[in-house]
Amino acid sequence: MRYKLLTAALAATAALQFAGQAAATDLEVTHWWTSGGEAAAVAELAKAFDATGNHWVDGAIAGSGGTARPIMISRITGGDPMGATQFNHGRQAEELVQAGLMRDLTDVATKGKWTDVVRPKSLLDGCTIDGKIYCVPVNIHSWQWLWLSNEAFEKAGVPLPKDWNEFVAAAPALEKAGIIPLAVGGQAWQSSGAFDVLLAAVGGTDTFLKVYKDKDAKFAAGPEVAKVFKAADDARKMAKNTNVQDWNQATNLVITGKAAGQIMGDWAQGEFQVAGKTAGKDYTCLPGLGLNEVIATGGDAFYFPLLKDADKSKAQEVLAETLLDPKTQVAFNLKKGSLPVRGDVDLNAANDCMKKGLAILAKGAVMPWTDQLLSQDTQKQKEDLFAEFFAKPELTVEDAQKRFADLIASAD
Amino acid sequence: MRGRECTALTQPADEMSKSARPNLLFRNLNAKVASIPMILTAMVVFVGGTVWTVLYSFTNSKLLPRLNFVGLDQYYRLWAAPRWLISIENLLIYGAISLVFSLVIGFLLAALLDQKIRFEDTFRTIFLYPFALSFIVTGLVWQWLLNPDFGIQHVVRDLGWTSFSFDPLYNSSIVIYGISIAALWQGTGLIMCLMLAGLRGIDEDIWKAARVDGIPMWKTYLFIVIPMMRPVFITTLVIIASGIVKVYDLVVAQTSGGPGIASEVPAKYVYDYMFFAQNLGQGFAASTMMLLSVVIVIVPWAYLEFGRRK
Amino acid sequence: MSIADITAQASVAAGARQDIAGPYGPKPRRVISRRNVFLYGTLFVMAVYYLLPLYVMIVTSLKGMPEIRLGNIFSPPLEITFEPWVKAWSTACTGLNCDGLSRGFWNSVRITVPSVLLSIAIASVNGYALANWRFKGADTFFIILIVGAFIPYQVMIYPIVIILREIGLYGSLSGLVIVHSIFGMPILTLLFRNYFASMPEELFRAARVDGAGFWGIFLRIMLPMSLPIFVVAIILQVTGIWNDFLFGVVYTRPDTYPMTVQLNNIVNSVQGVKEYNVNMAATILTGLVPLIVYFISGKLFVRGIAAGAVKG
Amino acid sequence: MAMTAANDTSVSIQDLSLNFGAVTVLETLNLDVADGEFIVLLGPSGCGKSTLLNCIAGLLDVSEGRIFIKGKNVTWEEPKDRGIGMVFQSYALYPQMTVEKNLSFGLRVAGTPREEIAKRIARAAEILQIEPLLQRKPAALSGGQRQRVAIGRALVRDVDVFLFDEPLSNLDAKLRAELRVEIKLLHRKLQNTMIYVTHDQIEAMTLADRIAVMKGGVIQQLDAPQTIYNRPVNRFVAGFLGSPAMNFVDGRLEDADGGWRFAAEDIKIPLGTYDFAKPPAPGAVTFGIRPEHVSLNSGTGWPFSIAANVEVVEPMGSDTLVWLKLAQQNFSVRVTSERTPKNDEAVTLGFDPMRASLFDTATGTRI
Repeated sequence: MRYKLLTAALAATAALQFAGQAAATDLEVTHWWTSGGEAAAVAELAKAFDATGNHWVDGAIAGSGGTARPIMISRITGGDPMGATQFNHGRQAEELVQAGLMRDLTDVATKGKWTDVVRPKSLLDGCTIDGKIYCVPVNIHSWQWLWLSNEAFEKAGVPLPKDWNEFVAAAPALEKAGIIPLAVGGQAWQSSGAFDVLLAAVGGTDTFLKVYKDKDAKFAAGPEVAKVFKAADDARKMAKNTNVQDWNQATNLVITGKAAGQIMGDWAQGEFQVAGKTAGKDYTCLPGLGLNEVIATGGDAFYFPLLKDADKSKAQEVLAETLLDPKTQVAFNLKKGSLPVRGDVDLNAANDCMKKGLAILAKGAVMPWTDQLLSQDTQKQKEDLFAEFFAKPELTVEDAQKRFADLIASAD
Repeated sequence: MRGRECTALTQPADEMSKSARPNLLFRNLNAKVASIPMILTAMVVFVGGTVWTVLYSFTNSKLLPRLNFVGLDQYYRLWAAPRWLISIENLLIYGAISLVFSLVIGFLLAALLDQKIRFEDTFRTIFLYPFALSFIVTGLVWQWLLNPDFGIQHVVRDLGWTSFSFDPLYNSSIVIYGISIAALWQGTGLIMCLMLAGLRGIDEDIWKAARVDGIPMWKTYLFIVIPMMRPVFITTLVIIASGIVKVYDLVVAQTSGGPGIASEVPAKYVYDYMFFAQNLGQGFAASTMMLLSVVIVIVPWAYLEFGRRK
Repeated sequence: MSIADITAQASVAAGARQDIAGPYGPKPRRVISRRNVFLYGTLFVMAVYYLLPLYVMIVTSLKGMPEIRLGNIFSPPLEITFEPWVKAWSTACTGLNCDGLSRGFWNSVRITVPSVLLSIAIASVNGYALANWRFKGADTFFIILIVGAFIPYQVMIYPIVIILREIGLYGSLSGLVIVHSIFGMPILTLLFRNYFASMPEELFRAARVDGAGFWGIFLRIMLPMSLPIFVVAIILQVTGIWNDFLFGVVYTRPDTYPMTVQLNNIVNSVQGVKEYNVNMAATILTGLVPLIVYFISGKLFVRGIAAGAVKG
Repeated sequence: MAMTAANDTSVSIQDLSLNFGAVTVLETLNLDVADGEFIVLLGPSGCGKSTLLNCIAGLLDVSEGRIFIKGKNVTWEEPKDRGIGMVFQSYALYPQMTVEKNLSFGLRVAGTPREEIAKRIARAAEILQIEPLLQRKPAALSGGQRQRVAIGRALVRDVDVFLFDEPLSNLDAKLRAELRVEIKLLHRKLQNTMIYVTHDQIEAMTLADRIAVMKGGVIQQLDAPQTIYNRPVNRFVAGFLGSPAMNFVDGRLEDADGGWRFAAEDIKIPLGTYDFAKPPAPGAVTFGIRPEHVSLNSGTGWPFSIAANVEVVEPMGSDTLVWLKLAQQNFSVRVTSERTPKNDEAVTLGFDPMRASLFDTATGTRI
């Protein structure tokens, strides 16, 4: 049968790289890293894992975490688990762990002294449930960045803004030059994320925590947050001409100078890199929108479903170790544009923006992010609200804030 | 007259016949054995799955189903959610458009093709081919055609009409109509086929009689031919209506529910809350509402249509 | 009117025949009549609406990216390139897998063939049992099935995950085949039931007097007469299953993902700019199998639909 | 024919009932068919005659009662095990099989040896003169040929009882007459029991040993054709048989000085020669007489005189039908004489009351 020949051929190609290593265990790894920068980064992980004599079977699911997670969860609960899977560490896999479907990695962690090497420490907290460690954090992703196109501002004849407020002020000039001031993709998580960033940057860390950690609905209805909604209102006005869906299409608008800026996480950096752009020269990044320079310790982590196969379980351990290996960390994070989870690695190759991030991290200006603080359910409701808010000018700031406060009141 | 339906009504006549009479359960045994897949599907999947769904809609199950009852909480939340209300409204609009236009366009095309025209095969193939394409593909193509930056709007503006505006997928107030454009493109071909088959089944003499009586063609269609095509319309309605309730891929491929939440539909709400939001209870509550409306509309009709004894 | 009147009129008509102006012989046919202009005009306009997307897909798939960025979507390619097709088929990437749609194609074949066969086998037997061998409760099951046709698939994903897990078929090809058979059952059963019900009842009775049983009648009498409806069923199922995305992605694993999932992956794996030409080529490639099935069997399809849907 | 004892009945139906839900199709029906007898079930559509035949064949399951064929209780047997052959109105030939395969299908299903099948087909083909058609498909046959094949299919089964379900209804008049004769000859040759359903009274009259006239799921009368024709047990049977139908005149039965007479308006008919089925009593009755039993202007030999005006004259070829009004009711007379009356001509009617039938107007039963 032709299909068999084909798979055989594929397997052979794959095997060429690691010729001579027998008894390789195949481990299927699912993730949703499919954009250019992401795919290049995940290739580093696969290369490192394959070098240990095992074989990384790539199970990429395109779309976004929203598309991929249901499939991963179905497979784990359906009794056909993969070898390892990406989740955003935090509360996404909480129940899977509680249901005993995920593997306890405490032994591996103790052996590898994860508590010592992982930095900041709070990262491991996201992986810890009832004192046991269930996941391997691989990077730190922070949402709080404003990416600016130098070219766009040149064209519009306005100086490059230093923070969000200057950026808002520059919007009319940008629009006059036919440039979209702010690119926000149509997918709901992008508008929701942009608001969270504004909450942390315009409102400040305390405001952010009061709303999302303490879930103080009264505060969420108050004047502090109203200020943030005012900023979000500016943002939606600046973004109204964006006709793209995907985040990286929005990033591409900034790369090509069609849009002036984008509020997006540090993963956007990968796209600039793939496009051959240089930080500082072609584009500028403002952590915390230039208002509140902190790094949120969100990020990606790998979880390992409980498997019966002894060989595969062994391979899981190998993968867990590999993921935290300093060399892997450097290679992966350089490509991904994110920050490594251990402080003892050499990142000389990092670019301008990454270095800014590392500096903030070194200062210890960190805060938890929504993935750790809110349930997916609340996140989804939040997404619905802000997707509507950004797309529907008729939804007033006051109504939106009221609905937001209600949402916080029932959040978990 | 279909006779075997009286099997179940038979009763043992007396001792003599009783001895010769096989057990009721084993009568038509082969038919029953052959129907096991259908019975299992109906009972385990459709009925079982539905009961299970309804049961868990009264719980606060999150990522995994748990029997932690919270009464009607999920339903209160559901009917308070703006997104759900928009979804329902969109489904009604989309349903009305699909139903009316599918039937009208499908019937018109079939009537045109039935005029003994030349190239009938060619035209029929042209109208039918989109049905071979998935909603994902359909959605992608139309999303592209309707994109104001390089689709139809862009092309028309390049031709000189710079004020021309046609961006149904990017305009909250008309997005659901924009989605219907693609739905009709994909689905009317099949409806046309069904209608054409129905028209071909009409006795030629009807046309002769109408012509002799001097009845105009449109009146003949409206008052004579269409009433005669009742069975076709029923099959067609089942196909269209089941497609409407299930609409999902098309929306995802074209707008992902956007702009904002302007083009959300109930099936997407169910999916999103069950899997993205990891709130099974909420997803099941929405499912239950969908199932309930389907049952309320369909069961009495299906019973009349398929269950009556002739 | 008396016979005499009619005769009189006839003779008048006969007289008129000699007039030069009077109608005589075959009625003249004008090719460009108002009716024809309307008829073909409408058909032509509709055909443009239906063909436009296909045209755009093909034209775009043959252009290079620079041309797409500059030109308008309706203009024919200045320079025809097949590179997007090659890329879509064999080198487009999802994550680390850069083998395009080719892998998904064979998976789709492996999913579609058994699913189509099994679902049609089950549904045809159902339809036959319902039309000819009604037993107590059969109607109830059928009504449940019809209602089942209206249940959105999303609602049933979770219960089916559980059912498949319990019978140990989750993630396997057989599991997916069963899922397709289940969801194909309502409409197919309806079609087969209508078809068999429209066959002469006496034929079935004659076969029973001849001593043929449930399977004998089905296999030897009914099946040989059912080609049209089988064609319809095959077309519907091939399209439905080949185009399925949801079940393919939820109930299988990456190494058996069907072509539509690969298509979604390619289209949604945006690497910087969307490569519209590759997306369009991939789209056409994915739709090719059902399209070919349609083009080959178009005529039989209408005939079969007539047999399965018209009588009820 | 006298009622036969149970041991030489071919088909015996006892207390048979059939309900579809709340609808009763057959009601406590009894019927004994003698060995070799030709029974015709006659009635209007919806009377239950085909249903009864299907119950005998085992194609319908009965609600109550029993069916014996050749002394064996077959109430719950499969059709194939009942020893019956059946011929259908639509022929029900399997379209995808040749004539030969059609004939042999039942035998092949039963696993009959090949030589035996060949022998039986040869015999049936010879009897029915369809040898040249054996390799054709049904679509290539004419209606008459198809029906022959359908009969052949019953023939090869070598059974005791033949069931015919309106076998000639789909044929044109000429073919119908031809095949009718052939079926009669076939019956004489085979001497099988035949149960034949039809709504055509000519078929019933010509073929049957006995006719069972049915209405509303009940056998109204079971008798030899002549008896049914001449002494119908009720008004329904009287009206159903005969073409044109029997004339009916509503009126009263009167006791006139020791003799009974029928009176309607100014018409008075003494019933001296009438053979009462039960003791007469005064009351509302319907008088019936067949058109061919009435003569026109036949002199004064009758103890009564009825005058009427001709309304319409219908020449039928061999004879002529004359329509007039009697006591404001349509009345027809069949005239065979050379001289036929003209429209509006005044005529007198005469007949022998012995030929008439009297029915209770309320119940319809024969008096």
